[in-house]
Amino acid sequence: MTGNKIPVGPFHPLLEEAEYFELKVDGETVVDIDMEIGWMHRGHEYISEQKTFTQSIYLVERICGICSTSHPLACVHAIEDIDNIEIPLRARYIRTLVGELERVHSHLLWLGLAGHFIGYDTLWMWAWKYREPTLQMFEAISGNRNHYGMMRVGGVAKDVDPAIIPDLLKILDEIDRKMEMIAKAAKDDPVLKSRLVGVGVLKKEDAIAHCVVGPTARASGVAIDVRKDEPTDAYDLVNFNEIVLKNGDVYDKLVVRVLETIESNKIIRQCLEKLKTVGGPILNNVKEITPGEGIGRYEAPRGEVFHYIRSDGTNRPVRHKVRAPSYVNIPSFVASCKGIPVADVLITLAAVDPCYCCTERALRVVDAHDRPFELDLQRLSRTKTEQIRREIYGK
Amino acid sequence: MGWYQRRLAKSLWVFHVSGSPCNNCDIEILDLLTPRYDVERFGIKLVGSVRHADVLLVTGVFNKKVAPRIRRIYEQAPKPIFVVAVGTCVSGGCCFKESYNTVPVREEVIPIDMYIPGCPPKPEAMIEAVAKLIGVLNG
Amino acid sequence: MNGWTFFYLLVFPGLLFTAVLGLLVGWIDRKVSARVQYRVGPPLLQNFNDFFKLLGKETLIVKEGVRSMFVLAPLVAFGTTVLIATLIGMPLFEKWLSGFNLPIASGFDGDLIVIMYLLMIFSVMLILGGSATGNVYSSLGAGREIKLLIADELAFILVCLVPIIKSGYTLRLSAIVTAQASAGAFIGSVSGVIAFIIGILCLQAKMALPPFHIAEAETEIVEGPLMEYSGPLLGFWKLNQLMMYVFFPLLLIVLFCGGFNLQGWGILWAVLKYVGIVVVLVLIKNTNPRVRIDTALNFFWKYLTPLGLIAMILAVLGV
Amino acid sequence: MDEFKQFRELFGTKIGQVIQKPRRLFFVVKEEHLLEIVKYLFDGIGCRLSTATAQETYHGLEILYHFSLDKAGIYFCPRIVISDKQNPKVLSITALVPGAVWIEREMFDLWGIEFVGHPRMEQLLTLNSPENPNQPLRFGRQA
Repeated sequence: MTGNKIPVGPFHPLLEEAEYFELKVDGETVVDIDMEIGWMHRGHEYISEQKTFTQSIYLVERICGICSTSHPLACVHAIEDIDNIEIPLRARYIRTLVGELERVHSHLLWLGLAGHFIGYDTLWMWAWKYREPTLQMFEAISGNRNHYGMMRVGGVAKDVDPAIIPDLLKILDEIDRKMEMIAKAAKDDPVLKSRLVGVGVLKKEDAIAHCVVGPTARASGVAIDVRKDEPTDAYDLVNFNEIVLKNGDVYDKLVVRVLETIESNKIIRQCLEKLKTVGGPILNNVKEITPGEGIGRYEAPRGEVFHYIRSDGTNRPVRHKVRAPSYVNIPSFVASCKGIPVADVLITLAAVDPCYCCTERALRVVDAHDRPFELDLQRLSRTKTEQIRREIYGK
Repeated sequence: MGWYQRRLAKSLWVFHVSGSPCNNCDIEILDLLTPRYDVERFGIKLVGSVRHADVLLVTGVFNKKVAPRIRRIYEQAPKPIFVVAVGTCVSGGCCFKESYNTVPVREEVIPIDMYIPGCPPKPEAMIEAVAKLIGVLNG
Repeated sequence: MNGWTFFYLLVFPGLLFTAVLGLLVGWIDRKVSARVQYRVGPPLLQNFNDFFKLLGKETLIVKEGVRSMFVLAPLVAFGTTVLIATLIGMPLFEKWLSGFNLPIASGFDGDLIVIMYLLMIFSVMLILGGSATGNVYSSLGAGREIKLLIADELAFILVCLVPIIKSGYTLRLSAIVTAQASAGAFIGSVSGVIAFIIGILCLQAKMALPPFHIAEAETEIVEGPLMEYSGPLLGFWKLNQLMMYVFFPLLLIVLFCGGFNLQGWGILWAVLKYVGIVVVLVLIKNTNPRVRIDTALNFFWKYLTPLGLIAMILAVLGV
Repeated sequence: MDEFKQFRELFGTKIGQVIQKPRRLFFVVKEEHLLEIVKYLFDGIGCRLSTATAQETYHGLEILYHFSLDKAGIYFCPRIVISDKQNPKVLSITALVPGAVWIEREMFDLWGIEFVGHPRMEQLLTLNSPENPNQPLRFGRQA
């Protein structure tokens, strides 16, 4: 089916972000993929150089809405790395608590959207319905649903009031129960399994070549996790296991995220228990930062967030480099999207859970002899699910 | 207050325009559709095409690449149309004012009728804004 | 054409009655779907508000589109909908109206065939409206609408043939109703039940309800043919779709369930029949996701049409 | 930190000024040794290129590559100083590290550093944006 040239603008009704993909298609399989980004570019590094260290922590929080405590954590680690600043024990637990809670709410958000793309709106409604208690916990701890403003150089800004810990634990039990149900629904559903197994495989060598991070890498067998490799905050004081699977298809990426959410719940429980007993200050205020360079890393829900800060003794960073995990995960589409049917492209793009949600639903597809035609990924993706359901249930 | 305004107030069809946001306000807008804050009670529906829209929910501080397209989206919408700015980014430029790549004044790109400050504005705040919009319509 | 025909056309079984009932029944559909997703769902008069709001909006007509067809399509479709509603409504409410000794225009020979053609015209108008805008998404949606039309038209004709055969080869709706009054509702017989089930699925496709709402898939190709419509024209399209909620179940009732006898308990039985069919449609709507166009095509041709033929043969044998 | 010691014995002569911290190693590299060191880091001990930072200092444009050895949780950071500020040119490492395509394109976009041998040398973030802010992060930038 070839159509005339279609100005597929980056705006699509249900799309959160503006993204623009271009696939070269030969019949049904994808031959080449090209991406044009830049709709989101707000020039963080430029602004950050005009702000003081504390101000740039607030700025850095607004890079990505759904992993909004990963960037401040990495930024604070970078500043502390310049002078090897130590932070009090209670602050370490609070930092880990907020970081893991955000991993739960980010993974549930992704699970809902993944269900939405392959035509399972009930999974979307469920996942987002059971994500609300997590946001309730955030409001109890930091007063805001997403941008928490918890991090400071040398500690944490707000303390977790021990009085509210019992009902935080109650909410956590409720989330655990629901998480088991969602995990069962997502993992053992035959249609979902046959729909996602073997789709958009990212082989281990490709993952290493493209320097991919986070669940995308762990699903392909590359065992990198900043929480285990360079345990800062309280990650060396809590015990949890790192989930690494082998065959790197979309199904494994889903299972990695679901198991990680369960692990995160365990970490949160341990942190809350410790916060009942561990007392002490939550911030040893740092007077001034000596000239030097610092690298800060944190395991965001999508992968390793990297911050590099260079200071020259004043209270403003001279250079502040930020690298979000999706920056390296997205180019890996070239490897994982080649040779797969067009219907699977959308779920493969979404499986990386791109941080600025570039889950483009319509895109310009160019067929073998370069005639562009309009193709809607979402419809294809849903109908393929439908086709598989028909085979399985024989309806 | 005309009889027609009351009808318009009770059935606002919403179209979501994202101008380089940090996608937090977009997630909060989608939160409004999920079971906990269901806005269909007020007859608000997320529609797929600009032609059907009554309210344009604009998020994000516009960067230079996105601004002309948002202008075009506004021109395509049938009048009367309301533009509701969700989040501090659109209302006041938030922390991205000094950047080289963002449009300094957003009102030049698209005339904004209502601002919902907050980063991100709580779903309750958005519902309250909708109630005010209905109030404004009801006169 | 005495004054009463206009009354029948514009007020009772025609425009006013169908529109109001359609808007009410549309609310049931939205409310049940919302409840399935744990949501609260819209208030009762929501569809009325939507329709009147759309009437007040500005109509934007695409410059390079075919301007006249763009405007004409919804109006002609609206006209056909009103005509269909009257043609179906008359045989149903004939006895009730004769109670008030009003002159009855009770249809004519072959009005079932006219209804089938009018339904075809409705789909054609949707196709023309969609492709008149020159917008790629709309022409894509119009293309799908054609495929869908081909898919369910054949099955629908077979469904209508069964009651014709069973009521002694008459093509008159009121004759079918009277035949059923004597020989018991056609749904009782085996062929009647099969035809009724195929009829329900054809309705699902004709009314573009999920799982066959491929043409106006909201999250995919942006409302399909209706993408470029705004204001009153869009209002008429939405009203047409909601009026279908009224006259399609009524058509099935006339063909298979022996029409209404509105005396005493008859009224309750009539309402029950109507609401039953609507609930079945809504349940099918909520339980399955969207189907791809070629899956829909071979579903209709590979399964439903042979089944319709079997039902027809059984009807001929008199089962 | 035996990896650091081992690395410094191997490349002691080829690297200039070194700053060693508990888990970080910053060292200056001349351009001709860059590919050799990147090959050792990426293929040899299996580091992952996290990103590269460009910085304008008074004695020239500076590029700092960040290689992360995940097993040990440490970072190797080779640093190249390009003295010619008018049209800075550097060898591209995309041949060795496919993941560096976007990283180098961004530096070309925001800093104007030309990477010789890059498969697709064009802007990344400000591609066909209405008014081109060309190299906004350089000193002579007009805000």
